[in-house]
Amino acid sequence: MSAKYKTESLKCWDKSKEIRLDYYKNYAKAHEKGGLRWAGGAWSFDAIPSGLGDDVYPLTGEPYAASVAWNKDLALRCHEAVEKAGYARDLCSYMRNYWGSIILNEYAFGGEFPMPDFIWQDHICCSHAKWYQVARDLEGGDVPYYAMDVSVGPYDELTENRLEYVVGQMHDGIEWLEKVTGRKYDDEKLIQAVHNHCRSESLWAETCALNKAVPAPLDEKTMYSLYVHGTLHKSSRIVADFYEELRDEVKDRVERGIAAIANERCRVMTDTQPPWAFLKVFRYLEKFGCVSIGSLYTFGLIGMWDIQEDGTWGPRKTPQELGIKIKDRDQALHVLAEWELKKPEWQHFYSPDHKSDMMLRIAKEWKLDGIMLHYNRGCEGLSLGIAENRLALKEAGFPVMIFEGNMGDEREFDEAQTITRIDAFMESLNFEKIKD
Amino acid sequence: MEKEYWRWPESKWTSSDIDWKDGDIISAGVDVGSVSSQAVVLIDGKLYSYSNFRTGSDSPESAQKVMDKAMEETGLSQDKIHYTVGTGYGRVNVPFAKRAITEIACHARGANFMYGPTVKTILDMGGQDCKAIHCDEKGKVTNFLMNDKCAAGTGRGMEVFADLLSVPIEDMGRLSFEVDEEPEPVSSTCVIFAKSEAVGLLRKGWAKEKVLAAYSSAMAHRVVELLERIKVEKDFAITGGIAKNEGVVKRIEAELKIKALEAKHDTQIAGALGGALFAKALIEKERGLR
Amino acid sequence: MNVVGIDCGAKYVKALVLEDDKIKAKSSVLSGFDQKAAAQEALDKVLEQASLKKEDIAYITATGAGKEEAVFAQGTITEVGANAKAVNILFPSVRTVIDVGAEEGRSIKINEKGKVVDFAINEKCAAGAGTFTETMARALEVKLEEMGALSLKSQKSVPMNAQCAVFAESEVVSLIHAKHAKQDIVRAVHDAIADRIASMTRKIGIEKDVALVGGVARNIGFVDSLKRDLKQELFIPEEPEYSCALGAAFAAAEKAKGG
Amino acid sequence: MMEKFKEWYEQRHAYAKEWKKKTGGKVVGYFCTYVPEEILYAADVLPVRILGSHEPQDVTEPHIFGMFCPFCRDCLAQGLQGRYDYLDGVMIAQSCLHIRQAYTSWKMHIPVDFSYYLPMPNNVQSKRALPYLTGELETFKEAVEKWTGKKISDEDLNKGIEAMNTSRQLTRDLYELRKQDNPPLTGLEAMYAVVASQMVDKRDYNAALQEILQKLPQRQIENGSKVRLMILGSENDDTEFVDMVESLGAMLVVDDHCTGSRYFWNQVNTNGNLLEAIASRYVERVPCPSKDWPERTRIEHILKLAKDWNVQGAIVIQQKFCDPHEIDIPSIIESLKSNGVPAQFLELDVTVPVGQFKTRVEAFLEMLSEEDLF
Repeated sequence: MSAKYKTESLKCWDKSKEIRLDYYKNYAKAHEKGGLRWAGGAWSFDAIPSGLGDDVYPLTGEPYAASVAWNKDLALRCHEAVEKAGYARDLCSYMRNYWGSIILNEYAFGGEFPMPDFIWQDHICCSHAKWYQVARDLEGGDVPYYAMDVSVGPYDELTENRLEYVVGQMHDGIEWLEKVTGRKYDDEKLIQAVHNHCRSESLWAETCALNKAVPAPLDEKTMYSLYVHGTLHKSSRIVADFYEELRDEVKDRVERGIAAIANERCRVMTDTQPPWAFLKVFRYLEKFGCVSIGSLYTFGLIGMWDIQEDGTWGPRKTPQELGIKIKDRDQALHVLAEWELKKPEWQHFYSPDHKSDMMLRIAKEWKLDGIMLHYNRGCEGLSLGIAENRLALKEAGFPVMIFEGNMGDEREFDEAQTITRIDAFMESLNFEKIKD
Repeated sequence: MEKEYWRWPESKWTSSDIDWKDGDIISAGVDVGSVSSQAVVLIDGKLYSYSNFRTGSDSPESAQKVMDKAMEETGLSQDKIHYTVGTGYGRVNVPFAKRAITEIACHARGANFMYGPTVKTILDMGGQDCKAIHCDEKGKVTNFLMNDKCAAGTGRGMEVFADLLSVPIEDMGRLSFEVDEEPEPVSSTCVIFAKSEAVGLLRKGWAKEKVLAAYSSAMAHRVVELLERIKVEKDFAITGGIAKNEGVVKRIEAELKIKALEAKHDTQIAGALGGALFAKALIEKERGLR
Repeated sequence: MNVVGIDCGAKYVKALVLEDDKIKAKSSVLSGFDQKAAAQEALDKVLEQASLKKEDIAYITATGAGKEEAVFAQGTITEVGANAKAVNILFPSVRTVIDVGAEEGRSIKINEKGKVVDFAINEKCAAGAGTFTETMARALEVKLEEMGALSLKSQKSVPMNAQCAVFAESEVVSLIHAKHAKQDIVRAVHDAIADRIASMTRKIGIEKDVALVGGVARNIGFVDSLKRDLKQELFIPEEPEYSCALGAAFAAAEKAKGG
Repeated sequence: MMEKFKEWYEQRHAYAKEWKKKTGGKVVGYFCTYVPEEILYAADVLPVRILGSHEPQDVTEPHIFGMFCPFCRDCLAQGLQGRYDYLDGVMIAQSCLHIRQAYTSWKMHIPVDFSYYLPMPNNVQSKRALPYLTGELETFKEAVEKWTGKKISDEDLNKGIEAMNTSRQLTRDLYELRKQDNPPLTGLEAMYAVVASQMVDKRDYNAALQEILQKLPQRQIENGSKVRLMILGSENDDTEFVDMVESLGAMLVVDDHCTGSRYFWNQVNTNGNLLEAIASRYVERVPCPSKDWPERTRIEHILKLAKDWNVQGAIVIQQKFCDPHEIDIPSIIESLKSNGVPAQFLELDVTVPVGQFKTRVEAFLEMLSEEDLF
C-alpha cells in the first residue's frame, strides 16, 4: 500500500546525538580542565550550580540510568550487584542501575565511573534524596551532599509560605556550594542560567504542541531522544539554542505536511517512562498505522505549559517574553522556584486528578483514538495514581489499554504478552495490520 | 494413567554391616518437608538406615510412614528408639518426636557429618525454600539467609517444569547439557515468570534440551544470588532434593567458580541425619554423659 | 455454509466446525512443542469428524497465543475478541466475560453487539491461575477433577494471600502442616484464585450479566468461589474450554458472509 | 490486666461510633503519624489512625497499582468496604508515596465532609523546615476552624498538647518497665497498647494506662529463658505475627516502628508560640526513613534503644514493596551487626505465611542460644 504521507528524517538528529555524547564526555573529563563534577537528579535546579563557573559539569541520575537500561548486559550486571549488596529488587530501577554502575565502577559511556565533587539533589518522590544517600555511601561516604525538598503541594495552591521554604533552601544551597567548592558564586551566571532554563522548557512545550497537527510531525520514540536534553542540562545555552532550532524544524515539517509515520491513521499517547530496552514496541504499533504522539511524560517532565488565549494548551511564556528583568540573586531564585513548581509532572504527587485533567486535555487537543498506559513497576513516582488516571480517562470515554513493564529492569517486561495486548487493543479500535 | 513425570523415585537403605541390637544409643531424626520427607536412624552415631518419600497432605501420617519405612525389615520398632528429633515444616506434628529443631540447624549438622568439618557453607535447596547456611567446624549455624518471597518455590518449580516438558524429573539434569551452546537463562525473578517465558521459547520452536538449559541456569542463577549475599566460604556443599539435579548443581559451581563437595549419601537426608545427631546428643545429656 | 474456528492454546489446540451457527464437529489435540503440526492435526481430525474436506470450508479463523502457527487460516482474532463474540451469541444479555485459562486470566467488557469496550489481563504477579490448581492438587494428593467437589464440602473460609501463586503456595504448605482439613485448604485455594480474578474484573467494572469461560470453568469449586466473590450468577457454556474456538468460528462466519 | 487495649484494638469501629454518640463530636481518620493530633484535639475532634485488617481483599486493584505496598492497599480496602462509614473527615500529613494513595483514592471515592493534605516538610534536617511547618499548621488550624465553625484558642491548643503529651509520657513509662530482666508485659501487650492509643480518645487511654501502671510493676509473668529481642522496620500492627514470634521463645522488649515507639517518643515543649512548639516536635521527632536525610539519624537512635533495653538480637521487618525502609534496611542491619546485635530480616505482607516465618525466627533463636549439642 503506498504511503499516505511524506516522511523525512530530522535534520538536527545528528546534532542532538552529538550534544548528548559531549555531555557525558565533558562530565568524565571535567577534572582534566580543572573543572568540577556534580551528580544529582534531572529535576534538581541545575541553574544554581552554574553560578560556580562555566566548567561545572552535571551528571543527572535518571537519563544516565536510562542509558544503562539500553545496554541490557550492563543493566543486568548492575541489578545483580545491587541485590548482592542487600537491596530489594522492587526498588526504583533507575536508582538500582545508578548504584550498580558505582559498585561495578563501570561508566555506561566507557571507562571507570567518574566520582562527583559534590551531590546536588531534589526531593519530591520519597526515594529521591535516599537515592543519593546510598550513592554517597557507595562512593566512600564523604562526597558533600545537599538535597532540596520541593514537595510543597500543587501549583494552584502555592502560598508565600510554601514558596519561601523552597527559596530558603536555594539560598542555603548557594552558601553551601561556596563552602564545599571554595569558589566565589557569580549571580550573573545564575541569572543567565535561569533564562536558559525557562527558554528550554517553553520551547520544548511549543514543539510538543506542534504534534497536534495531523499527521504528527514527530513520534514519541523519536521524542525520547530529543526531550532528553532537558533532563541533562536545561539551564545551558547549548540546550536552549538546540530546542529553538528543533522548534523551527518541526514547525516547517507541519507546514509541509511531513509525517513521522508514513500511513498514520490511529493516534495514541502513552504514559510514564517506556521500557527502555524494548522501544521496538513502538515499531510494532506502526504495523497498524498507529503513532504515539507523546505523553504527559514526554510533554511535561521538562516542558512548561500554560492555557493559551484560545483556551488550548501551549508553551508557558518565559520571564524574558513577559519583559521581566531579573536584577539579583534573590529575584532569580524566586523566578526559578515559582516557574519550576508549575511543572506538570510535579502536580500528581498531591492528587491523581491533577494529572487526569492534563491527560484528558492532551487526548482531546491532540485528537487521540486511545491511550496506552505503561504500568511501570520501575518508577513509583510516575506510576503514582496511574490506576485512578485510567478510571478518569475511561470515564471521559477514551479507550484505555494497560501494559505492565519496568523502565530499567527488563527482567520484568514480558514482550509476548505486551504484543498480545496491543493486538487486542487495536482489534477493539477496529484497526488491522496494514498488509505490506 | 498418564505418566507422572514430576514423581521422583522414593528410596530407602539399611546398612548391612551394623546390627542395631549391639547398639547402646539408638537415635532418629524425621524431616517432614513441603515436598519430601525423610527418616534417619543412627546406632551410636553411625548411619544405620534411612528412607526418603513424598510428603502427603497429612504431616503426622507422612512422618509415621517414613519412620516405618526406615525401620522396615530391621526388627526395630518405635519404642526401641531412645530419642527422636522432628524437623522441617511439619516438625511440630511428628507425633513420636521428643523435640523439634529447625531444618537449618539440622542441615548444617547433617552436612558436617556427611562432608566433614571443613564444610563452612551449605546450600539447602528444598521444595519451597532455599537456605544458605554458614556453620563452624562442629556444624553449628553461625549465620543463615533464606530466599525472599518472590524467589520461593525452586523445588516445586522443577516438578511443574518436568510435567510441562514431559521429561522425567531425574533426567532433567543430564538432558539440560545436551545443547551445542548454553542459551540465555529465562527470567530468574520468580518461578511463574520463568515457566511462562519457557513456554514462550518452546512455542518459538526451541528444543526441549535448550529450554531445560535456560530454565536450569535461571534456577542456578537465583540461588547463586542468595549465596553471594551471604558470601561463600569454602568448603561448600549442597543438600536437599535439587542437589541431585546436575543441571542446576554444575551451573551453580560454574557461576561461583567453586566446586561443591562430592555427595557421599542421598543429599535429601541431611536434615533428618542432623536431627538424629542432635537426638543422640540430647539422650547423652539426659544420661549425664555430656 | 461451513466455517472453522481454531484455538491454538498453551496446552491444547481446539478446533470446531460450524454449520450455519450450529457446532458440527470438535477436536482437541495436545499442543506439544510443534504448534504447526498440532494445528494441522486438529484441523484434519475435525474435518474427518465432520466428514468434510478443506475445500468445503468457506473460512478459517485462528485464535490463541499460537494463532500465527495455524498457517492455513485466512484470518486471526485475539482471545479477547473471540471470547467476546462467542459469549455475545450464546448469552446476549451478558456484558462481562471472564476467561480463566491455564496461564492467563482475562476480563472483557462488551456491548450489546459483542464489541469489546474494555478488557483487563491478569497482573504479572497474578499469573498461572489454572496451573496453580494443578500444583495444589498434587500437593494435597487430590485428583484434579475431584478438587471442585471437595471444595464444596467446606464451610470454613481460611484467608490466604491472593496476590501471587508462589506466595499462596507457601501459605498452603503452612496450612497443610497446621493440620487444616483438606477440603478447607482446597476451598482456600479456589477462594484465592477467585479473589485475584474478581480483583482484576473490578478494573473494568462488574456489569450484569456475567459469563465465565475457559478450562478452569469446569472446576465447580472455583465457580462457587467466584460466584460468592462477585455476588453474581455466572453464565457458563456447556463446553467452556471451547469458547475461544467457537468465537473464532463465529468471526470466520462473519468474514465468509463478507462481514 | 491489659485486655482493655486488646478490646479497643479489636473493636476500633464500635468504640468510635460510641464516642460520636456520647460526645456528639466529629471523628477524623488519618494516615501516617506526622498528623498534628494536638490541633484536632484542640477542636474537640477525635483523630483515629486508619490501619488495615490483615485480610486478603480484591477491591483496590482498580485504584492502586499492585507495585505499591500491600499495607496502603489494605487501608484503602477498609474504606471501600464501608468499615469507616462513620468518619466525618480524612487527612494525611505528607510522607511516603504509597500511603498517600490510600488517602487520595479514599477522598475521590468515599464521601467525607472534610479532607486535608498537609504538605509536611521532608527536609526536616534543614533550618527552613520549622518556620515552613509553623506556617502550614496555621493554615491547617484555620481550615479546621472553618470546618467546625469554632475558633481554636491558645487554651484549646494547650488542652490538645496536654492530652498528647500525657499519653506520650505514660507510654514511655510503660516502655521503661520493659527494660527489666523480667518485664511485666509481653511485646504483644505493648503493641496492643500503643496501637490502641492511636484509635481511641487519648483521655480514655491516659486514664486506663494510669491505672494499669499502678498495678503493673507487681505483675509477675513467666518469661523464663526467653531471648530479649528488638523489632524494627516498616509499619507493623500485625498482632498474629508478633504473637507467633513470642510463642517461639522470644520476648520483644522494644521496637522502632511508626506504629510503635516513633509514635510517642518525643513531647511538645510548650514555650513561646504554641503552633511553633507543635511544629518543632514533629520536625525533631524520630523521623520516618522518607525524611531521614541527608544524614541517617535513626541508626544512632536504634542502637541506643538496643543498648538501653539490653536486647540480644533484632528482627528487621520490611513490608513488601516498602521503598523508604528498603533503602535504609541494609545499612541498619550492617550497623546492628557491627555493634554486636545479630539481626534477622523478614519480608512482611498483609497476610503472613506462618510456616515460613516460624522456620526463620526459630532458626534465628537457635543460632542465638548457647545450647551445646555438638
